[in-house]
Order: sequence, then C-alpha cells, then structure tokens
Amino acid sequence: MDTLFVSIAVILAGGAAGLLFYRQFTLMKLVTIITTSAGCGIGLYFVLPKLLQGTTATVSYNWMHTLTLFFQLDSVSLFFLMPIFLIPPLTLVYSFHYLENREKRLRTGVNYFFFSILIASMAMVVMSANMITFLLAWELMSISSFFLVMYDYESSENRKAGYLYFIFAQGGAMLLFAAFALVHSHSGSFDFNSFAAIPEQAKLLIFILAFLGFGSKAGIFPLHIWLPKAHPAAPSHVSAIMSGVMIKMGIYGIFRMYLLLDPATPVIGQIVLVTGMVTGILGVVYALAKQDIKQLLAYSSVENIGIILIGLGIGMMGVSGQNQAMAFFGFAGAFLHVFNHSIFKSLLFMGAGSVLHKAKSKNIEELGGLMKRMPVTGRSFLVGSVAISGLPPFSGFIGEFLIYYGAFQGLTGEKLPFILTVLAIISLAVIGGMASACFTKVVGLAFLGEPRTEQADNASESGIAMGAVMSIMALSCLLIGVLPEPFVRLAFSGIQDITAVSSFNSDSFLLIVRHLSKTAMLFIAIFIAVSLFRKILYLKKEIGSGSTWGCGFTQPTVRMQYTGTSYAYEMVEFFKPFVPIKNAYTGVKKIFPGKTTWQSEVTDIAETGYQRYLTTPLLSFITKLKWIQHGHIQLYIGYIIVAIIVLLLFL
Amino acid sequence: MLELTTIIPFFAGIIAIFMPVRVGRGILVLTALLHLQLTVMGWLGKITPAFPEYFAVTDEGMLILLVTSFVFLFISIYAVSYMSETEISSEPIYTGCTLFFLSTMTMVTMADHIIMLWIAIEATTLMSAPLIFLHRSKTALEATWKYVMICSVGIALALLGCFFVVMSMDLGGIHVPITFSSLGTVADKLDPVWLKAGFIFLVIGYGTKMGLAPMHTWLPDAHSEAPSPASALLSGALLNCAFLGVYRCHQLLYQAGLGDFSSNILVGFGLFSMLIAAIFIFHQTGYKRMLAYSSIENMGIIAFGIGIGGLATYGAMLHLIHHSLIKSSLFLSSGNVLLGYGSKLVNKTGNMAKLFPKTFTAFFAGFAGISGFPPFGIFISELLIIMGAFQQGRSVVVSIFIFALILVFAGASRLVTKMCFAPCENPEILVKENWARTLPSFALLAASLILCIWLPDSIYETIISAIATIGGSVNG
Amino acid sequence: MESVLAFCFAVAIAPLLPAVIQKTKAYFAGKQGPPLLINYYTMIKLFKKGSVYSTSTSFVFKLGPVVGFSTSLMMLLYFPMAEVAPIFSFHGDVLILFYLMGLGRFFTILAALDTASPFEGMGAAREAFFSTLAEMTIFAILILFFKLTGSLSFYEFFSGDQAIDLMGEYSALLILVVVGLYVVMLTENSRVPVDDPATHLELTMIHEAMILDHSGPDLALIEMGAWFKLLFYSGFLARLIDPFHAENVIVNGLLFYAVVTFIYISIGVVESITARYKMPQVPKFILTPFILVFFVIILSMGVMQ
Amino acid sequence: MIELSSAFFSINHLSDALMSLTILSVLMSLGSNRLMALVKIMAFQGIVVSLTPLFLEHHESMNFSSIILLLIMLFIKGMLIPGFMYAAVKKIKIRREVEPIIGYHASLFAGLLFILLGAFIANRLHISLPVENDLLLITAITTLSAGLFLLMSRRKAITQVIGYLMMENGIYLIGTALAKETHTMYVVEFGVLLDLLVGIMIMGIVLHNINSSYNDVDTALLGQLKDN
Repeated sequence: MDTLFVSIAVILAGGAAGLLFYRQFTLMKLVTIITTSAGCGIGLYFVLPKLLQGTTATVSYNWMHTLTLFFQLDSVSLFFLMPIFLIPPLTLVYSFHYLENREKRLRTGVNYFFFSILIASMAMVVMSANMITFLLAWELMSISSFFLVMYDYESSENRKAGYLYFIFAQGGAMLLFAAFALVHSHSGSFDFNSFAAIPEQAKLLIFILAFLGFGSKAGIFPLHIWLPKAHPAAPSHVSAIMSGVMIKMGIYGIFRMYLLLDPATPVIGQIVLVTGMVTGILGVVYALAKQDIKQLLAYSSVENIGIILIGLGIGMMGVSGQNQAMAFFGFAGAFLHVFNHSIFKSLLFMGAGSVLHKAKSKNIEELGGLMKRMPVTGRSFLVGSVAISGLPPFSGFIGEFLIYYGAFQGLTGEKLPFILTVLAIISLAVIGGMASACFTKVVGLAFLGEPRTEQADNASESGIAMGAVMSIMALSCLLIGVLPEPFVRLAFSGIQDITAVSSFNSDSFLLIVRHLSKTAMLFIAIFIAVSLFRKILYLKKEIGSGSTWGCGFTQPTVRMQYTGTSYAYEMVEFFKPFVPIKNAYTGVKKIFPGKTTWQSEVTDIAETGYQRYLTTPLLSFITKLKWIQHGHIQLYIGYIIVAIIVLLLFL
Repeated sequence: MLELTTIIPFFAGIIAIFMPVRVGRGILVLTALLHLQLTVMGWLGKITPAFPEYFAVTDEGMLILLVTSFVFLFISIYAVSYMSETEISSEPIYTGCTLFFLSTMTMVTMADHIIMLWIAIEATTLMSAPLIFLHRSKTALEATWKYVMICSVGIALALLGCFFVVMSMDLGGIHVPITFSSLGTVADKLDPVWLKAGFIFLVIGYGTKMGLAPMHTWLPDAHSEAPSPASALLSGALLNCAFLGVYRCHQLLYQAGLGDFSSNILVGFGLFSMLIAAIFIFHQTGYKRMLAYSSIENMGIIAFGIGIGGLATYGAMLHLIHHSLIKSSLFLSSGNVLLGYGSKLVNKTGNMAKLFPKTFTAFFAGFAGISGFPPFGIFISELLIIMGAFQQGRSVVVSIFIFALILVFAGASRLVTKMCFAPCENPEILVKENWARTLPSFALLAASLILCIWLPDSIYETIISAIATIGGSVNG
Repeated sequence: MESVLAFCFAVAIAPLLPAVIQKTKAYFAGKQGPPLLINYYTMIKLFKKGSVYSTSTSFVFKLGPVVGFSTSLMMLLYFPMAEVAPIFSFHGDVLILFYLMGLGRFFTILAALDTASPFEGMGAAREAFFSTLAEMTIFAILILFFKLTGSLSFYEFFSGDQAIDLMGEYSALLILVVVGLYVVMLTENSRVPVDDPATHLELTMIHEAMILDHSGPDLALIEMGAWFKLLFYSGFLARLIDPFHAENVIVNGLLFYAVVTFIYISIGVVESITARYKMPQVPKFILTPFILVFFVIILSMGVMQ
Repeated sequence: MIELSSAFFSINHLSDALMSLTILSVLMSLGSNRLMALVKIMAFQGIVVSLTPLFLEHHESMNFSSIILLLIMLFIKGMLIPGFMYAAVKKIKIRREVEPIIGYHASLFAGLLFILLGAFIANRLHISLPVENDLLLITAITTLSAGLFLLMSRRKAITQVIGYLMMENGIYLIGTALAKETHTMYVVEFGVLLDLLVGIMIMGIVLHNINSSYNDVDTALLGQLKDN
C-alpha cells in the first residue's frame, strides 16, 4: 500500500515540476512526463501482481480529529487502478508533441499540474474506503478535470462547456453527499463497511441517489449532456483521459455502491440494465448524428458507458436471481469493457487530436483523405474504430462477448428478468451495428476519400511521440483481441472479491476464450492467406489508376462526396421521436432557381428537455422574484416587520 | 485583562486619526499584530477578563475572536497597499474606523452581559458606517443610509428582545446578573413565553446584522459600495460577530429546554437566506454583490447547521471559520479586480486568467473553496452539515438545502468563469496587481487549507465544547 | 475428414447455386438464361484480369474484398454444412461469427467510402442501416435457439438431445423463425425486395453500388464472398426445414443440398414475382421478421415453463 | 372593546394623562405633513415619554442616579435631538412631506388601528404582566407600531428618522412598562440612550450628506442600488 502512496507522490511531484519549470518549455515537458509516468509505472508495478494474487490491504489515517482517511484495496479497486496508471503515461507522452505552443507554456505547466492531480485523485477515489476519503478524492477529481477542460478558454463554446461540466460535477457530488449522508444517518459510521447493515428499504433510495450522482459523471442518459460539450473543448490528451478513465470512476462508484449496499431487491439491477440500454442506444444514435469527431467520440463514450452498464445490470440481475454464471460474466464483461474502452477510446481521442492538430478541423465534413496524408494516425484510428465497434479480432469484441455470454446465461429467468435480458441482448446487437455504422462514417469520411478542404489536403503526419503512442495502443487493441486469455483472467481476478460470484468456477469458460483466440488467429491466417493469394493473382498484371467511376458524370468534385449528415440521416431518422432533427430548406423557387441551402441539425433531446422544463422555467421564476431587492428602504423595513409577525404567529 | 484587546485598538484608532497617513498605516498593522498576540495569549489562558460581570471568555467567543483577529491582520496588510492606490476621502478615517471597528467586534466576542453584547453590536454599526461611506459617492451614501437605517431598526428590535428576556427573568422570579453565563445556569426557571418572544426579537435584530433573509437587504449594497478591505471585514468578521449574538440566544433557549423552537427558526431563516441568495446570484451584474449574496448564503448555511443540531453544529462552526477566511480572501481579490478594471460590473471585467494571473489564482481558488471543493474546509463543513441533517431525519429541509447549494453554485460559477476566462472588451488595466495585494488573499486561503489538513487540538476542543452547549457533538 | 470434405464441397458448389436463381428468373421471364456454370466462367475471367484503381483510394480499398471474403469463408468453416460436423465449433461461435460478418461489412463499407463516390457512399449508408436492422432479427433468433437448445454454436443447435427440429415440439414457433430467417437472408444478401442487383440505376442499388469501383480479382473475391454468404444463410435455413434424415452421410448430404437448391429456387421465384420496395419501405420489411421472432420469444416463455 | 374602554376610564394617575398625551402626539405626527411641525411634535413626545417613569407607581422610590439618568434622557430626547432635527430641517429647503406612500387620512386610520392592536396585545398579555398598567402598554405598542409605520410609509429621509425616533420612544415605553426590578431600570435607559445617540448621530451625518449631494432628502432618490 505504501508503494501506491509513493507512486501518487511521484505523480504529484511530476505535476508540480510542470508548474516550477514552466519557463523552460521542453525541459518542463520532459521532466513532467517522465516523472509522472514513472509514478504511474510504480503504481502499475504494485497493482498488477496484487491483482493477480488477489490480496487486499487497508491503511487508515486520522484526519481533523474526528475523521479518518481510510484506504482499502480489494480486487475491484485494484482492477480499476489498472487503467488509471496505464493510460495517463501514454497520453502524457502523446502530449509532448501535442502541446507545442511555446507561448502557452505557463498554461501547459498548469495543465500538467492538474493532470497529475487528476491521476492522483482518481487513484484515491478507487482506493478510498470511507465516505470522507471518497468524496474528498471525488471532488478533487472534479475540480482538476474542470481546469483541464478549460485549457482553451478563449473560445466561448469551451467556456460554456466548462461551466456545464462544473455544474454537473457539483450537482452530482451533492447527490452523492445526500446518498452517503443517508447511509450515515442509518449506520452512524463513515465507513464503507457499514453500508450493508442498513435497513433494506432504505437501500433503494440510497442507490438511486448515488446512481444519479455517479451517473452524472459517467454520462448516463440523460445526465450525459456535459460530455459532448466538455470533450470537444478539452485538449485531446485530456479528452482521452477523461473519456477513457475518468468517466469510469462513475462506473466504479455505481458498482462500488452496489457492492457495499449488497441489496436484496432485484429492482436495482433492473434499473441499471434499463438505463444501460437507453444510454447505449441513444448514445450511439447521437454519435451517428454528430459531425464533430470529438463530439461524436464523446457520444460514443456515452454509448460504451451504456454497454458497461448493461454488463453490470446483467451481473446484478444474476446476483438477485441467484444465477452465478450470469452474474459472473456480466460483471467480468463490464470490467473487461472498462479496461478495453479506456484503451481504444483514448486512442481514438488522440487520433482526433492529431487530426485537429494537423488538419485544423474536427468536423468530418471538412476532412477527408487523411489516410494517405497521416498514415500512422489513420491506421491506428482505423484499428481503434474497429475495436470500438466491438468487432473481432480486436479488443472490443472480447468484453462484449463476455456480456453477451452472461446475458445468454440469464435467459433461464422468468417474466421481467427474462424480457429484460432479451432486450439487453438485442440492444447490444443494435448498439454494435450502429457503432459500426458510426465508425465507418468517421473513418470513411475523415480518413478516406478525397480531402474536402485545403487544410485537410495540406495535413501531414503528427510528431513521433503522438504516432508512437497511438501505434502502441492500436497494437494492444489487436493483442487483446487475439490473445484475450490473460486479459479475461485479469477481469476475472478483478471480480474475485465479490462474494456473490467468488465461488464460481470459470475454467470451462477459459476454454471458450481459448477458442475465441483460435478463431481470431484462424481468421488472421485466412486473411493473410487470401491477401497472399490476391498478391499472386496480381503478379505481372497491369494495374491502372484513374478517377473514380462517376456513374456517367464527367466532372466530379470533392464536394460531391457523400456527407456525414446524409450517411447517418436514415438511421438517425429511424429514432426520430428520441432524436429530434431540425431541417431548414430554403426550397427551389422561380424558373431559374438561385442558390438554395439545406441544413440539418440534430439536437440532444436531453439538452432541450432541460432547457424547456428545467432551466427556462426556473430562470423565469427567479427573474420574477427579483423585485424583492427593489431598492427602497421602506419595503426593506416592511420585510423585517413581516418576519416578526410571522415568527410571532409561531409563539 | 483581556479587555485590552478592545481597549488597545480603540486608542490606537484615536491616535491614527490624528496621525499622518504613513504613521497611521504603521499603527494599523502594528495594532493588528498586537491584537493577534493578545488574542493568542487569551487562547492560551494567559490573560482573562478583568470585568467578569460584563465580559467572559466563552468558547464560541474566543473562536470568533481568533478568526476576527487573524482575518483583520491580513486585511490590514492588504489595506495598506490598497489604500495607496484608491481614491478615498480620508485615509486616517479609514484607519481609525477600522481600528474602532476591530475594538467593537472584539467587545462583541467577549461580551457576556446581555446589554453589553447588544451595545457592542450596536457599536459595530456605528463604527462600520463610515467605512462604507468612505468613497463618498452617491451610491456609497445610499448604501450607508440603508445600512444604518435597517440595522438600527433591527438592533432596536433586538433591544426589545433584551427587555423580553429580562422580563422572563422577572416572571420567573430570578435574581441573577443579566449575563448569559449566569442566565444559562437558571435557564429552566425563565418564563418560556417571554423567553421565546425575546428570542424572536433578538434573532430578528441580530439576524439583520448577520444578513439572514429577509433582513439581509442592506448587505449587498453595503458590501458592494464599501472599499474592498472594509467589505472583507464586514463579511469575514462582522457577520460572525452578529452570528455570535444569535448563537448566544439560541444557547440560552437550548438551556431553557426550548431548543426545538429556536432551532426551527434558525433552520427556517437559514434555508430562506440560501434561497434568496440563490435567486439573486443568478443574473447578478456586480461581482461584489455576488460575493455579498454568497455571504448571505453562507450565513444561512451556518444558521441552518446550528439549527439542525448534532453533527451539523460542528460543521457549522467549521463553516464559520472557513467562510471567514475564504470570503475575506475573495473580497480582497475583488479589490484587486476593482482596481484593475475600474468597475464593479462583471461585464466590464474578463480574462483575469491572463491579465491578472495572481489575482485570478486567488479568486478562483477562493471561489472553489467557497463552493465546497477540497482542499478547502467548506467541503468538510458542508458535508458534515448535510450528514448531520440526515442524521436528524430532516430529509425535506436538507433537500432544499442541497437544491439551494446547487443553485448558488450554478449562478456564481457562471459569473466567475465569465470574469476569469471570458474575453475582456477593453483590456485597459488601470492598476496592475502586485504581491502586496495578492499575498494576503493567498495567506487567508492557505490558512483555510492548513486548517483543513491540520486542525490544532485547542481549536478542535474549543469547537467541541462550544457546540456542546447547544447539544451538538461530533458523534451526533 | 468428413468435415473437411463437406467444407470443400460447399466451397466448390457455392458459385454454382446462384446460377439456379438466374435460371429460375429466366424461366419466369421466358428466357433461356445463362448456363449453370456461368459463375465459374466469370470467376476465371476476373482472375485473369488486372485492375484499375481510383486515385482517391488508399490501402483500405484493397482491404475490403480480402476481409469480406475471409469472413464469409469463416462462416462456412464453422457451419455444419450437409449435416456434417463443421471443421471448427465451440460454444459461443455464433457470436464471433456474426460479428466477423460485421467486420466484413465494416471493411466493405470503408472500401466503398474510400472511392469518394457519392453513389458508393449512398450504398454504404443503406448497407450499414439495413444490416443493423437485420442483426436484431438474427440475435432474436439466437436468443430463441439458446432457449431451445441451451447452446451458442451452430453445430450444437442441430445436434444432441435438444437439437432444433421443425417436426419437434415447437414446430409452430419454428415456422415463424423460418420466415424471419428467410427475410434476413434476403436482406443480408441484397436480394429483391430489399435490393435489386440487376437494376440499372446506381441510385437505387445497395450492395452493387458499393462495389462499383472494384474490378478484376478484387471483384472476384467480393463475388465469391457473397456466394459463400448466401450459401451459409440458405444452409442455415435448410438445416431448419430439412425434413430428411438418412443414415448415410452422402445421401444425407445430397438431400441437404436438394433443400438448399429448393431455397435458391424460391429466391428466384420471389425475385421474379415481386418488385423492389421503395427505400423508405425497406426498414419496415426488415423489422417485420424481428417482431415475429420477438413474439416467438415471448411465446416460448410460456411454452418452456 | 370593553377592555379598551375600561382602560381609558381608569385614568386616575398623572402617568395616564401623559400616556394620553403621547397617543395624541402619535396621532398628530401621523397626520402632519409639515416637517417643522413634526419636529416639534417629536420634541413634545420626547419630553412626555422621558417624564413617564417619574409618575409610575413602582418607580416612586427612585434614587439619585436614576434621576440623573432621567434628566439626561429628558435633555437628549426633548432638546438635543429635536434641536438637531430642527437645524437639519432649517437647512433643507423642503418643508413638506409630499405624496407620502400612504396618505394622511389613511395614516390616521392606521394609527387608530394601532391603538386597537395595542389594546388587543395588552389584553392578551394581561395575565402574565408583572405590572398592571394597561394604558402604558397600549401607548407603548401604539408608539412603536406608528414609528415603524412612519418608517415604511414616508418618502423623506427626515420623516424616516422621526419614525425611528418614535419607534425608540415606543421601545423605551415598553421597557418602562415591563420593568419591575431596579436592576432592569438602567438597562432600559442606558440601552435606549445609546441607541438613540448612535442612530441619530449617524443618521444626522448621512442626512446632511444626502442633502448636500441630492439637494433633497427624498429617499426615492436612494433607490439606485437594487437587483431588478
């Protein structure tokens, strides 16, 4: 356990170095990145063996006389520590070439400082074992990430995003305060261990409060609206860490809360599952509808949070239905997907950052043809896209396979659990299909075809640090997909301390995993064989090149390419009541029509919902009450008299 | 002779008025240091009151005295630099009046006699009114008028409350000195109806001074018009002193077995203040007004916490300490902003992050602190208050409490992000920031931070024994 | 050994069977139609040719046919053709195989988008949409099969104690599934009424529009992949409805392929007597079997208990 | 009503006469629109109120120091403050309270209501009161309420100060009415004195400044600081 604190200290020291040496730009970046990464390395070195051995540890410190800072490690926290220590070093290395603006060196230093605080606080969130410690770390995480989002505060969009994020973070934290306080009111203790002993009927309310609180961080629908704003606003290495790791803290919280409460009611699992389905499907539909890569990726994070929640929900329903296999695979699948998603989502955000860096745009309608101009970014982005679509032989599939497997085990249930399980499987299928559609759109329009703007045409490959990191991550996506067994074992050891499933024997499943691995290898073998066969066929043959077949049209321009909006239109329209589309068409008039425009915009139903039913009425109500402070002393004295009269009535 | 803490600033003030400006500044800082020194000696038990019939050392009083003295020291250091940059009618008047103000506030913290407390609080109004009027503008005049008028009415009502308390003694047939400490011992014999009536008038009276809604109306005006060091003093020290009056009365009622009655009133006022603050923080145009409303909110939180009882009282006491430190730091930073941009309007400011990095750091850190983000102490205090409230089973009121907190945060963070990050329309910096005017803010924030990491035993024990008198404890 | 032979036979016969469809359609049109071996000729012709690549394309364009072909081949490796155990099989293989098909589609779509052609983009969008809808039906069918057999593998669906049998206990339910699967087959293989490969206007195509720019061996790979896929789906259907169970493996296999041929003919018949739906109608058409199968799942809940 | 009339018929002390005079002055101030007249009424009221303790039964055994205090009170309330106000009004050009927020007739009517209110409260408190001096209490409450009423219903700053004064008088009377023990005596006097001093001094200064910056003392001008 001490090693972990050492690692956190080293990470923080790295961040502090960012502040101290900001005048020497390159030196600062080097020192910070190396120190922080070393800290993460120490952490990983500690966590990995512990996770596999399945040891637990506790440490507690006295704080402010009455409170204690209590840390505990069990398999769940150890598992979540993995992405926390694994992803940041990679994104930091990436940032070496990403943050190149020497004029913003102070800001870069500050960015590194809060980055290190974010890592440290996330580690502390996962380690903490009482309410105080947890909330302390949680709030530190919120505020440090707020500063990270505000890096480019010059743009008003970004400021709005930061503001929105701030409110959701604080609002969510308040709900957590309430949830924990409710527990405390029943148990009288700050300890996490006291959760299970509280009366059963209180648990549902507590869980729902905590679910909403954590959900606002994780980005469950409809509490997700800060995500698609904050992620485009943040610099890409920050989006990578926020989307890849930080929102998982929300998942961790939900799961931890569930474990601690250990509720008997099946309703909790059902709530989580249904939320997961809604979040997943709507997340991916909105992702499909967006043309801003980073926004799209943010919605895709919402979708993946949905998938993870489906996994957790399946697991919880398995626990309440005494179906150990279902519980085991649901949890394990969710865990593995957490891990996988942290890798490929960071990869994708870094790819998007690289594109933004070089092609100066994150709108896919303004990109195109980048695969040739940015080969490393393009290839790794392609791998990431395949992985996130959950397609074999890449990592995303393995996690989803486990969840599917768990869900299929749950088909033995009755009535509501059965129907929910069926719906879960079908939503997973729909999410998978839509995700493929979504990522073919990104890759196909941004990286393939012809560049749509001059900037995209002039793009070149990003710095070596960025390329190297992205390649490593792409390779690891493939590695996990082809050789999943160690990683599945990792997920299994992640859930070994969960009492409901700890006695489950997973050996037969490992056999299946080996088959999966074989199938993946077989596929790759066939793929290589076919490629060779194709090579042979083309030997000594004339290979011409020309322009694309224009179906008879002889003067093609790049603007004729299919647009992202059109690509997604039919699919998005299919979900119309939940995904409002606003079209504006000027129409063709007169005999010789002039220039005409057609515009289509998809608005987030949650956002408009908040606006229409929450903020607007609330603000207008507040505005109506402004007369209270209306400037005249006579009225003010009147208030005092009214107050006295009212109080005297209580006498 | 703990009364020296009152007497010394008073005479120092008289001297300062007749001295040249530079000497006056020296006197100010020296007196602040001396005051802190005496206060600490008082804490250590080295000196005790010489007039026990009027003054007494109480736990809560000493706590507030320490906070006041500490905050005053840094504000006066700041004021030295601030006053040299700003145009005010007469600096000796400022120096003198702040010292008088300190003297009267010290008196409040030590007062044990009911009337002495009342006199001291009344005297704070008298001494602080010139501070608000220091800029001599029409708006300053208006603010002063409102401040004096509303507070006088309030305080007059508090006097009536004092009569009622005395009345309840007469009816109970008790013959003891009219001090809180002696009344506390015979509290159960006091006539309950008159005691309750007395409490109502006292809480309205002192609540006016403390800024509890709906008697808060003077507060935003006064805080926004006073020069920033004075605003910092008003918010960081005066409100606490007024709170002490309310606290003492609540204590008396608790000892008389009427705790429920007074608690409910405090909870009601607390929530109402928070909601009112939330309403006015939204769409607020002036940042000093915003801070003033935030003070109203925080006073509401403290009243709420005290009213809830149990664990929440501990939270409320911590909140009081940290609010003083952070809010005065914020007002000091806002002074820099005012000097820099020359306007109190949020719209005229902007891009502080680039134009005033030091002030920005202090201001934003203060804002984060006041909103309940760690590593500042308000995080713990709010958490404890919420926990305490749930523990008492007050789930409805605590829901309103949380709602108000979120609302205030949403309103305030909008303005703060605007000030800190939004582009400034005419980036003409009138006065540059310097360390002399930013270090005090940082020092106050650092104090909050340190108290959050390491709370000295004596402070902890003092809080515990203070809240024990109203039935609060850390174990619920 | 049997499995390998069955696999080889399936691969060999895959190009032959689509010609049956063409023959059927020709019969309905009163024409003679192409020879049955037409696809083999086409294959040889294409393999001999070179290719012309658009300057817009990148390596992804060349990846498309290879991945598409490989994934289709994978299906045949894992599917028990002719009632013979497949070469590979394990519990859970259906999931990875349908996802592999998704991978094939993914790269086909990318290859289409790589050409920067508006028509291919349009085809790609439709393909992505319709296949997602079809996937819902497929997974609903898998759920049902798991419910019936407790298995997640093609081989286990049709073998063992609880093998799916149209004549068995749940025949009423299975008939609905057959209808659903048939529609999925039409959708996934771009047949009328979802898609019309023989149309003249690129605007109205789906699959054909996506491969407009492929030529030579690449096109051959795509075509072969498509045939494998069609064979897989009709094989799946045939396993469901095949009423014959002979002792002899070869006889059994022949009977199986007879049923498969029957399915191909039925496709020909459908293509001859119906027209392609309007594009906005297609989603409804594809969703209908999903609703059917979902209904069956709900029913099965009552039956199984 | 019966209680009220019985209270009026029990005038058998000089103090009761003083009380009636006080109520009269209150009603007059409510109905008056001339600032100068108001000041004079206040001086009169101040004197009457200061004298009241002298004529109360339980204060007959007064000692020397309380007499001194009473004299100081008389001086401040009857001379110093009215003199101060007089000077202020002299300086200001405006002599009338124009357009009060609540009109004079309505104000007078409100004054009557305050008397009723006072009688009602006094009646309610009848049993628990240590001293049976209903009329004093009625007067006190009426004065207090009328003071608050003036504060709320008048526009001119001077009138508001007068309202404040009247309120203080009411508080003083209540204190006198409620006090039984000698030790509370000083409390009331001392408190009210300080309050008056503080309040009036500050208000005087502010008033002076208001006049010099606005050339008027209308508080309608003092409505710039607001949030709507």
